[in-house]
Amino acid sequence: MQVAQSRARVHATEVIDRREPAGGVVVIGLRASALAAATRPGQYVMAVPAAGETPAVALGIYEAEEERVSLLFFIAGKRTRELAMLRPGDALSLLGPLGNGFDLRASDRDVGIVAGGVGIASVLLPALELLRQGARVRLFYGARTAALLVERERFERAGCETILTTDDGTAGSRGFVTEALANAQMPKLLLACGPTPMLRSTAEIALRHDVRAQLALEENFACGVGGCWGCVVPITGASAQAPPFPPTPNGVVYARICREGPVFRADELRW
Amino acid sequence: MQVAQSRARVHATEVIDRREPAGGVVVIGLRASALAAATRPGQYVMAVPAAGETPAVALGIYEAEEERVSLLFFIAGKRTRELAMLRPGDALSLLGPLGNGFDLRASDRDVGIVAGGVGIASVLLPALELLRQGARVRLFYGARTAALLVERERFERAGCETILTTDDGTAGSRGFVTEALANAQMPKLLLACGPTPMLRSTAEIALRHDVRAQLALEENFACGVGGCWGCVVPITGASAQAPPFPPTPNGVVYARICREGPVFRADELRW
Amino acid sequence: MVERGVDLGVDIGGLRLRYPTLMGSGCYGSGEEFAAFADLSKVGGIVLKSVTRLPRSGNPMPRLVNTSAGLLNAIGLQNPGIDWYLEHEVEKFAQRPCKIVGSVAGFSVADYAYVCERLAARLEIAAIELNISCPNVASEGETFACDPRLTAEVVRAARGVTKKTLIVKLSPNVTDIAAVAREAEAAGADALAVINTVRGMGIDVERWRPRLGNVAGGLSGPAIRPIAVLAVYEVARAVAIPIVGQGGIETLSDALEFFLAGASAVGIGTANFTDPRIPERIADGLAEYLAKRGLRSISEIVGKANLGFASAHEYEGDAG
Amino acid sequence: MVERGVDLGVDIGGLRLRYPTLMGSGCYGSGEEFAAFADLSKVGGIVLKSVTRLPRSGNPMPRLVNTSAGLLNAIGLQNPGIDWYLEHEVEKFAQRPCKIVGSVAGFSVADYAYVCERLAARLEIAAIELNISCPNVASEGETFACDPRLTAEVVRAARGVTKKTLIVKLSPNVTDIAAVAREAEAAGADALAVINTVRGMGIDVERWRPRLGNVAGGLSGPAIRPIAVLAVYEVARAVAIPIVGQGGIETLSDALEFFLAGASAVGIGTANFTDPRIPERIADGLAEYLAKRGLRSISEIVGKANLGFASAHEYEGDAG
Ligand SMILES: Cc1cc2nc3c(=O)[nH]c(=O)nc-3n(C[C@H](O)[C@H](O)[C@H](O)COP(=O)(O)OP(=O)(O)OC[C@H]3O[C@@H](n4cnc5c(N)ncnc54)[C@H](O)[C@@H]3O)c2cc1C
Ligand SMILES: Cc1cc2nc3c(=O)[nH]c(=O)nc-3n(C[C@H](O)[C@H](O)[C@H](O)COP(=O)(O)OP(=O)(O)OC[C@H]3O[C@@H](n4cnc5c(N)ncnc54)[C@H](O)[C@@H]3O)c2cc1C
Ligand SMILES: Cc1cc2nc3c(=O)[nH]c(=O)nc-3n(C[C@H](O)[C@H](O)[C@H](O)COP(=O)(O)O)c2cc1C
Ligand SMILES: Cc1cc2nc3c(=O)[nH]c(=O)nc-3n(C[C@H](O)[C@H](O)[C@H](O)COP(=O)(O)O)c2cc1C
Ligand code: FES
Ligand code: FES
Repeated sequence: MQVAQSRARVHATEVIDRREPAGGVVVIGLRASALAAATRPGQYVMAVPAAGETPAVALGIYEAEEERVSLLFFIAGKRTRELAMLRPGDALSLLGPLGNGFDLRASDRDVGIVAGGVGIASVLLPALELLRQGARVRLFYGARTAALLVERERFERAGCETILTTDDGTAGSRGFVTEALANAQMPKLLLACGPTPMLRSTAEIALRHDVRAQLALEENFACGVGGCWGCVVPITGASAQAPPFPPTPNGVVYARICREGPVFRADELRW
Repeated sequence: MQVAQSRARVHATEVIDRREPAGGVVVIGLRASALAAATRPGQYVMAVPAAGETPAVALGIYEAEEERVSLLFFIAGKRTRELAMLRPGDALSLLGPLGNGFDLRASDRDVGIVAGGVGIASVLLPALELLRQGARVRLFYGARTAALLVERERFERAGCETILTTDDGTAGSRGFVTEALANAQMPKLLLACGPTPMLRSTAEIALRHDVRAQLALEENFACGVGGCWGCVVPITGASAQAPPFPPTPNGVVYARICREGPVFRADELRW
Repeated sequence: MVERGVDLGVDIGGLRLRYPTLMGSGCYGSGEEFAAFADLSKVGGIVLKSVTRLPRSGNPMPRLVNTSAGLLNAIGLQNPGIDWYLEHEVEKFAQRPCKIVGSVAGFSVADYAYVCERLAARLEIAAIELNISCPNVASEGETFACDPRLTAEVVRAARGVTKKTLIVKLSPNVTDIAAVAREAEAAGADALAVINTVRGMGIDVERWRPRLGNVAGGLSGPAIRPIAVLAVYEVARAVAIPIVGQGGIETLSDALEFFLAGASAVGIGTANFTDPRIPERIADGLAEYLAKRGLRSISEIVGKANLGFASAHEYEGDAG
Repeated sequence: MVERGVDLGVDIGGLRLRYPTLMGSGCYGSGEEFAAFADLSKVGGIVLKSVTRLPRSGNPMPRLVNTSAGLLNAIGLQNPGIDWYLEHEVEKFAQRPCKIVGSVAGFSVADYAYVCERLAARLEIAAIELNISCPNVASEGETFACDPRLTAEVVRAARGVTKKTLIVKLSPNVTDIAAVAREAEAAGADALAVINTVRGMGIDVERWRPRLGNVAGGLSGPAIRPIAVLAVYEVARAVAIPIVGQGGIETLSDALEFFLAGASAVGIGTANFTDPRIPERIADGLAEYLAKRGLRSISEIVGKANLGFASAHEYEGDAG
């Protein structure tokens, strides 16, 4: 999780494909070879709105291969609604790749990935990387309802084992994805991306089982590049990710999720 | 110009056709039979934006026949840009028909219509009505450049004589449309719609030649229905269109363009 | 009005409304203008355009400018004056299917008292709103609403001439709106309207001229909503009388922000220019919102976000 | 910088900028964060995040809320304190291809003077901006910027400890910003930054809670532009020192409104979150705008919309 952002820049991309895996969920493919080449698993981009009057939107990089990068997003408000209107041929400016991604090592042989809702967008690249290294990868994937378990086949085709949950029981087991995780044989490493309660509970399970865990946090960003200090989370001042700041008397520093993160070690968070 | 607005209401319409007679100019046809039936020449509608956060847009009623009403507009800013994105099948709410239109009589046998730019949108219906009554109708039509003289064939096909001008001389004579009017044999009645300088100069010519003139004024509206007093023009307190107000010591009253107008008699304006 | 088991009625300092919505002064004419597009039986009341002692032609055009998510206006209180108004206008209000609130503006304390007394005497008028955002001719033109002392004076004078519900409309263009609110309450206001427009200006960059005939104007619409919500929140903590919250309300969610901040009713102005059906939609939405949560009246949500500020030395917030 | 025969350089009370743009304090980190996305050699300068005497962790999360055409923030001045800042941060600023302006915040007059003196002593810092939108601990927490007297005191103290250009950043959350501006000028300010954010609040209507951890915050972005333009216009009529106009500038046309209202330079904050290329685009646009009109410098447009108000008793405008 400690990589410099030197390769980030503005990319002028073009939409080359678009699909809606479920109602309100959009995947757009972009011609962006330089971005694809620079991207590491767990990084994100800031997508520049066409119309102005709103900040850019943070989106995980879903796929990055050769000349193509894709973004997967849920239509949540004004800005994602605008992005959803893009069609092949349209231009889109992206800042990125941003943030420090997951810290993946060849020694990670048994990995669990926990994804909730739109968190799925940030975990395909680490899954592919781990599979390439020959690791066993289990995807614990939860959503509100079956239709929103988008892209599960994509992960299965790539070689992930999937453990599914839905809030309403329409697919997989009924309940929270972290319940499924708690009932499973523990992996040696956990990666997680999703809503904060899911991340907290993943962190708790990891700490209880003394398993390493890396969490990709989500917040409402403004700048997305570390300039505004609007997206912080307390971490131990001893963390290698601590920003250049004197820690408070109780040893804590507020780190920027966009800059020092978005991926943090569960045992270093003080939230 | 003295008709009550009793037939105005909210119309839920559907886009049935759309074309762009020139770059930045859009005509959308709408299924709106009740509106078509209620419309008189020179009236307008307030088009309700889909996205909120902006007032509705005032647009002249371009065509109104059987079940179809059409609007012709120039993309000028945020709201017209939004309207330009409408496609067949989309819904659009309209308030109307609003305002008091032109006062046309069977005795009007020789009529000049002066239109500048988007003013063309409000003069097709009066032209058709006058032609139906057997009048000679000359259209004095000016625009910045030839491409923006949209819909002239529509008027010619209907039986209007057209006298064209462009600022750059790319079609018709070079110069202002009111110069062409000044050089022509005077009609017995003038109707005009377009930018304020064009209207002022039309009024001047009419007064000089003692010709009756009815001007459709344009302003930035907010409510469009007479509720905010944001769109006024001074007229003589003696006008039948004077709002229910005591005139000022110099005999003037501010009338609402949206409500008492948008069509006023040139000799009653005190602007 | 009871809908879906929910009573949407509210009492604003003695003024009983069947729906918790008032159409903002100056935005809704006398109601007649909107009657064809909106169901007036589904709004609580209409605040009429402000009326003054003498007729006023208002400001030079242009009077309206669109801004980002907002509207600048400088109408300048165009109105026929109280005499003409009483003679020709007021009788029409008897037919409206909702409450009618008169709005009074003036340039001296005597003005306010005079117009207030004459207007309040009419049966058609259910309550009086004092629009105190006018400059006081007697004090170098300082605006009434911007000085707690002037506010108190004008409210006392109006209080002296009518027993009808007196709503005082506050301006956000002050350092401490809560201080002005306290003065208005102490001087006898029955309720407060929070907020009037925020002062602003637009410039035509081609012609190097102010875009409004009057140079400066008042900003309304969604742009000012966060300013208005905070003003309601702060005033609600300062006074005990009910508040009519307004400023940029366009959706159910917008209206809810105001109730939760401490408003007992909401004012809807500029949104009527976007779509006159908005007030009715908000009323329906409120009934549904309350019913879904098993709540039976508006009062159950009023002020419920009122947790107080986080820190003792509340940071002004405006400097991150 | 001379482009297309036009000199875009300006002098802000002794601070010479090659471009008339300053990146707003708190919005641009230390510049390094944006270096990969924006050409820093095409901005006039960067105003650093405000720094205080002691380190501050800032406000609880959430610190950011999007609103209609605006952004609410309540960062709470997170900063490492002046000691750490001088030791670890300031030396990096030497490498920036534009001017670096330090921003000082505090909770007492002594705080301001202390931080100002130490910061201004550093060569890397070209000028000092005083962020006076903090509550004064010594006077029941009243905000410095909201009281002309407190403003004067803090400016005098800062003036006493440095000869570098002193920019005083005014708050719009006051009844009379021109009065505060006059005091700041009299107390020795070289320039004024107009405006800081407007106080506002958002409420989560599902959870019945303020959306910001700090309850209230500062509103920025296009929503506040008309408020800021008027503030610049009024301050320009009240003082002779130059003004850095800011609040919602996102396009060339927005920036021009501020110059025409009386600003000699513009601040760009929130727009950088929309697209970091905006400052460069505005600079290019300015050169083209001036060249097209045969103008050779920014000074030829400054204050040119400054016609004064239309009427003697200027109607406050906020009540149509
Ligand atoms: C590092 C990172 C990576 C991300 N990656 C992805 C991704 O890959 N895909 C993806 O879909 N998303 C992703 N997100 C989230 C995404 O950035 C946000 O969903 C996006 O900002 C939504 O923008 P919007 O303008 O469309 O919605 P907004 O208007 O910002 O609304 C967002 C949420 O706020 C709520 N809200 C708005 N107004 C109110 C109110 N008045 N009261 C209460 N709640 C309100 C809305 O209901 C909605 O749930 C990521 C975020 C981060 C930080
Ligand atoms: C009765 C009536 C009938 C009408 N009929 C028609 C019709 O049939 N067809 C038609 O096309 N139009 C018509 N109009 C005009 C139409 O209503 C306006 O063009 C429309 O309001 C534009 O809305 P907008 O949001 O797209 O543009 P806006 O954003 O409102 O912009 C409109 C104009 O303002 C200018 N402007 C915006 N910001 C600034 C600034 N900062 N400085 C200087 N100038 C600025 C823009 O350049 C533009 O020219 C009619 C108007 C009236 C009153
Ligand atoms: C065009 C217009 C005219 C207004 N006229 C008045 C007025 O005469 N008296 C008054 O008290 N408020 C007046 N207002 C203020 C509104 O009543 C309301 O308080 C303000 O616009 C904020 O609410 P909104 O954002 O819902 O419009 C006017 C507002 C607008 C937009
Ligand atoms: C996230 C954020 C943080 C800010 N922090 C500071 C600050 O520390 N000091 C300061 O003087 N102003 C601060 N401001 C105010 C800006 O510098 C600027 O004056 C204001 O946002 C208006 O301009 P804008 O609309 O271009 O952003 C901050 C603004 C934002 C949005
Ligand atoms: S969003 Fe600005 S620092 Fe993270
Ligand atoms: S636009 Fe409101 S009265 Fe005409």
